[in-house]
Amino acid sequence: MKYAYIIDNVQESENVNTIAFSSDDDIKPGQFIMAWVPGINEIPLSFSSINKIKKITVKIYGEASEHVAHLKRGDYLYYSGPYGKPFTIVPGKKLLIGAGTGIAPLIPIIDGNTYGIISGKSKKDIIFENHFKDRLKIVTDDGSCGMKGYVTTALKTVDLDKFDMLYVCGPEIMLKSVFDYIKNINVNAQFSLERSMKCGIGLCDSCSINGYQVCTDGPVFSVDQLKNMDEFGRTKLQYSGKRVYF
Amino acid sequence: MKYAYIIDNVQESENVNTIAFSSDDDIKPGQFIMAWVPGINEIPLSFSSINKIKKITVKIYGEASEHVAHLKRGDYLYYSGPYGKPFTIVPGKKLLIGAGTGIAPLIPIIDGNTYGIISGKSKKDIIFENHFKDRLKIVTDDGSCGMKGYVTTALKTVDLDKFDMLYVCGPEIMLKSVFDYIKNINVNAQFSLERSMKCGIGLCDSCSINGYQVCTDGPVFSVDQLKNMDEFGRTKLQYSGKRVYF
Amino acid sequence: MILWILKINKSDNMNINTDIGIKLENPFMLASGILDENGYTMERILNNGASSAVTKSIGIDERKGFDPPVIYHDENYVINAIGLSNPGIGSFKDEIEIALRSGKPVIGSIFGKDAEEFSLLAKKMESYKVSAIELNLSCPHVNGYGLEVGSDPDLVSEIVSEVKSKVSIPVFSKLSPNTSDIIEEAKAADKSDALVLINTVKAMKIDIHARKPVLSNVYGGLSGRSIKPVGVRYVYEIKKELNKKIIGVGGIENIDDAIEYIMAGASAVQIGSVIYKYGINIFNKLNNDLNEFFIKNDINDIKDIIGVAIK
Amino acid sequence: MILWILKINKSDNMNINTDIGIKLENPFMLASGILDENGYTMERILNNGASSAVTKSIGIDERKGFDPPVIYHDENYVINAIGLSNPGIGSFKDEIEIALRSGKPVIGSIFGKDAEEFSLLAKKMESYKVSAIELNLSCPHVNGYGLEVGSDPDLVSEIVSEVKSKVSIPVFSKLSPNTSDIIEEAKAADKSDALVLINTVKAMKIDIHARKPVLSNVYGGLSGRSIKPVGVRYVYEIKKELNKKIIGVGGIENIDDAIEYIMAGASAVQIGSVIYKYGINIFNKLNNDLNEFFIKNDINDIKDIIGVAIK
Ligand SMILES: Cc1cc2nc3c(=O)[nH]c(=O)nc-3n(C[C@H](O)[C@H](O)[C@H](O)COP(=O)(O)OP(=O)(O)OC[C@H]3O[C@@H](n4cnc5c(N)ncnc54)[C@H](O)[C@@H]3O)c2cc1C
Ligand SMILES: Cc1cc2nc3c(=O)[nH]c(=O)nc-3n(C[C@H](O)[C@H](O)[C@H](O)COP(=O)(O)OP(=O)(O)OC[C@H]3O[C@@H](n4cnc5c(N)ncnc54)[C@H](O)[C@@H]3O)c2cc1C
Ligand SMILES: Cc1cc2nc3c(=O)[nH]c(=O)nc-3n(C[C@H](O)[C@H](O)[C@H](O)COP(=O)(O)O)c2cc1C
Ligand SMILES: Cc1cc2nc3c(=O)[nH]c(=O)nc-3n(C[C@H](O)[C@H](O)[C@H](O)COP(=O)(O)O)c2cc1C
Ligand code: FES
Ligand code: FES
Repeated sequence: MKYAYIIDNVQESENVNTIAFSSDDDIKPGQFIMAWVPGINEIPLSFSSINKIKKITVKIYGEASEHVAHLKRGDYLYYSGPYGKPFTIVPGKKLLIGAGTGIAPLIPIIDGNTYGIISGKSKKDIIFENHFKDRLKIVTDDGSCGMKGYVTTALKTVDLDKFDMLYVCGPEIMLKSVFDYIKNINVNAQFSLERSMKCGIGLCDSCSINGYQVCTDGPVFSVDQLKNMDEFGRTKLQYSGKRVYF
Repeated sequence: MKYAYIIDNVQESENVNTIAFSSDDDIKPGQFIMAWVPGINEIPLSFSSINKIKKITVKIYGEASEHVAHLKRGDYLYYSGPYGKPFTIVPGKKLLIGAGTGIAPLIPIIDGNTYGIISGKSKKDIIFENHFKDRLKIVTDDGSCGMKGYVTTALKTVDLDKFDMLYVCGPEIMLKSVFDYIKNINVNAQFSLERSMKCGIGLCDSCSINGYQVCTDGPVFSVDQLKNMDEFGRTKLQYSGKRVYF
Repeated sequence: MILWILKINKSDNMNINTDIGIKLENPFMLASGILDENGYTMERILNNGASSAVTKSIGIDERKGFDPPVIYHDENYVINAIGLSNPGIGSFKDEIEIALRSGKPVIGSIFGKDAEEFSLLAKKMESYKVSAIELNLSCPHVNGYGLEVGSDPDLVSEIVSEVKSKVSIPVFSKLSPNTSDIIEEAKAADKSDALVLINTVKAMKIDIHARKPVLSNVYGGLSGRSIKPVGVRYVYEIKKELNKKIIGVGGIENIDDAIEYIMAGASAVQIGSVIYKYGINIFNKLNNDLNEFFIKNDINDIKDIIGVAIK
Repeated sequence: MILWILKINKSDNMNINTDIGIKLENPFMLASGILDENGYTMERILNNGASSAVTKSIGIDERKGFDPPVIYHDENYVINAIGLSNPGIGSFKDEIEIALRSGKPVIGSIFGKDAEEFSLLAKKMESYKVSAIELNLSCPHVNGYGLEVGSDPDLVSEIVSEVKSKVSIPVFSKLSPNTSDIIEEAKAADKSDALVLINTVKAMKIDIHARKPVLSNVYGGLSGRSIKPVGVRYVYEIKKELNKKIIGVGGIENIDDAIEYIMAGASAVQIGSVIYKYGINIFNKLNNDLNEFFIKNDINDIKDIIGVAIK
């Protein structure tokens, strides 16, 4: 188990914090760690910054994420990893599409030629909008920020032909809607999937989708890979291993 | 366990053979292997040649050495190692002093500036004399070859001052006689010791002398090291670990 | 040139099929509990070199298992305490159906607290069309503190007899090394068609910076490279003493490890933890390396080396 | 600058002494059977950082032990089947005398077939001035096929009682992990002043090219890095259940391993196999690294971390 000394904690929104620590791990965008909260749980988390100073942006869902989100300067983060196959970074024009905190792991991809779409339920879910200057569209369910509508509402306003690669991250339902929107368009895209994970090293079968392990074969998959996965956007696994439908 | 394909076997004398095999092991003069004879025993053996083609010269004492001495082309030698601290090779004038097969592990030291003394009970114990051209003295107990007498008889005829290093190998009694002869002379020497060995890796305590393990701290010791070892030439250990006197 | 043709022919005549009560096209099976809770995953592994898959151990009811961390690993070993998580026998039919699309045999691993539960599970598995049953006897013993079902010879023998009488497919017993007398345990399981050796060794990991056990369950089972010498020993000893059919498992990382188990007496081997190092591609690699080993060492038939080291 | 002075002072006040019934100046002891059959070797190791040495297990009579190979090793483990070779209690007085010149405690390890033999050996050892007795309960059980003395709780309790009644120095019981119920074994040894956990795990190595077991005895005991998770588990479990004084042993290679054992409940640790990797210098290194660990982690006294991971 590795451990890192927390040097900073910034609140991004009501229930989202970014913790910072320094580590020599070589992280590529899209990779993740298994963060261990002793006595509570162990959860997968990806990086919103991958320089010498690493950052993780955490949304509070339950006990473990709450604990990590509240780590303060001087506390330790225990973890193993990094794990998973990273995004393939292409030269050229890139569009980052993130739902809520899903934008966080896409931030390290940003260069001089990146555009963004951030979607969310409402204004309070939108974070990291300042990383994009004016190259950004925001869309919220309730219209409290940016356009009103879903991620596809925003996609319709964009000329996807002009992009060399789309990078998409968010809940599987949102990924699926983007996937369905683009699958018949000639545009390249990579999707980062989220499934429940118990091990992170490809042994426990709890994160599997059509025989692939999201923790080791993913979390990043290409359009072509997803085309062959009929479980994508349709089923997920319980902690028991039982398959249930969305 | 490593294994090597035997490519040659040459009989050196009545009960001494040299087997040859090729291996990528990096061997330094004085190092040894533990040769495993399945079903019989495992014994320490050193190298009479350390090039890409390795050679081991074996004298038959019992079952294991007999088996190794009779390995023929196509057979396999099983072994682990190399083990032990090698001789330190100095530039300058060197004198090799070997008793019987004790000369074998000294052969790899030979360069353009090496002289030799080989001792033995009688003519049939003298091997490798042709490696020294005329820079060699032979001494036998019965005078059947070279001088008549012991190794010290030969030493007396040599001007030891002229040598930068003496390399000595043979039974401990012989080593001790050389050691006693030179300990008050200002001459540098290294001795290769032989003790019963069960492991070769410094765990079993069966090869110990004054707290040092011949297999890992040796087999090569300097005059200064031996000066502090009152067991040298005096005691040895049985396979049970019991200390007995020579 | 002629030599080269001979080699090719030889490779064609080489026999790496093996028989453990069911026929396997190669000796490399997927071990229970590793990537075999999900039909798609099993199907994929069976399509990539494994000759058969043993399912995750399935019980009567759905179980969530322990909270993570359930697995700790370093470069030499894995320690797991999954807590027998499984979807329950009721919903496992679908998974087996998916796995069977590969055309290869699936072996149903089951765990229970008594002979009755084991029998019920075995019958269900048989009805799902598995080729054999593997009894996981390392589950907790209801009456014995900290003990496993497998360390109670009477219970083992009762479970095996019961299950054998209820199903017509072969039954394997998987034994645990956490016992003082594995020979006795093996004898108790004598009615099994084959013995599977070994399950994990009791172990744990403490993180010295957090000053806490890493696994939420504290204790777990050790697998991977570290346990190979223990597994080989049990295979050898039981093959020698009882001459039963044996499936070897524990710490196999490469072809040399597999051959060591086979020479100790295993007719087939199961591959588990090493997948965290090399992914599922390990199965294709083992097949290639086995062929190469046979050619290099002039072996024609795996039967010729099963148990060859026993003296 | 002031900080630096504080650190220095702190290191002076740091307490790495420990108490296992006898006082040790540091927690690092030499384990039985590794470089401790010979007085000179023990003396040298005691002069180089070990706080005490446990002798090779000594029996009534001189024993040659098994023929080599008696030890196999790779980078992760050692397997040994020395065969209880030892010079016999009669000639061991000299060795202990030499070892005691170091001024440090020597602990006499003994093995026998029954309580009578153990008592006789213990009394002799006491007369040789050892500071404590360590009972090696992993020797073969005369009445049980393949079993060890330690797997018979009645015999263990008889041996411990007898020995305790015959000597006035502390008595340690060294337990074997090759048992189904180590708690029961530990309870049987309850009269001991401390428990030593663990001895080696049954294992073997086959050479696939020679197609033969490597050790002349076929079976041996596994030690080194591979068994650490097993040892830690036993220390933790027994400390938690019985709260006895424990000496941890098994696979300790560096300070993190030693701390893991201590946090699991060990008051001292023994170092064995790792010597094949780092030589006897490992003891000085462990002492330095322990000091460094204490400073870095703000620990003043080893007592503060013994068993701290137990929950
Ligand atoms: C590869 C990967 C990378 C991830 N990276 C990040 C990251 O960078 N930042 C981050 O905040 N999260 C990330 N997640 C999600 C994160 O792991 C979960 O939010 C976390 O496991 C929740 O754990 P918990 O114990 O706090 O909540 P739990 O106790 O597990 O859950 C509490 C409740 O929230 C629900 N819930 C939990 N997680 C989610 C979720 N992700 N979406 C919707 N509902 C949920 C549960 O169903 C439950 O009802 C990632 C997940 C994966 C697989
Ligand atoms: C570091 C080291 C390097 C060695 N290198 C070589 C080498 O290159 N070539 C070589 O021939 N030998 C070498 N030896 C000696 C060799 O290991 C022994 O000869 C061998 O162990 C004998 O084994 P065996 O089973 O054949 O005989 P055993 O059955 O052990 O012995 C048979 C009889 O011979 C006696 N005996 C055994 N060995 C010796 C000996 N060395 N001197 C005198 N009497 C002995 C025994 O006491 C016994 O009476 C070396 C020894 C050491 C420690
Ligand atoms: C994560 C994990 C889960 C396991 N689950 C089971 C199980 O459900 N049933 C079972 O019989 N064995 C289970 N095992 C044990 C393995 O099948 C195998 O016996 C053991 O891991 C040794 O083999 P290996 O070293 O190749 O992994 C599990 C092992 C691991 C690592
Ligand atoms: C070569 C060797 C010989 C051993 N001999 C004994 C012995 O005589 N008595 C004993 O109690 N333990 C003996 N042991 C076991 C060790 O004392 C120790 O319990 C075990 O090796 C685990 O520790 P380690 O991993 O640090 O070596 C021996 C171990 C080895 C490797
Ligand atoms: S999280 Fe265990 S296989 Fe992916
Ligand atoms: S041969 Fe075992 S310590 Fe030297």
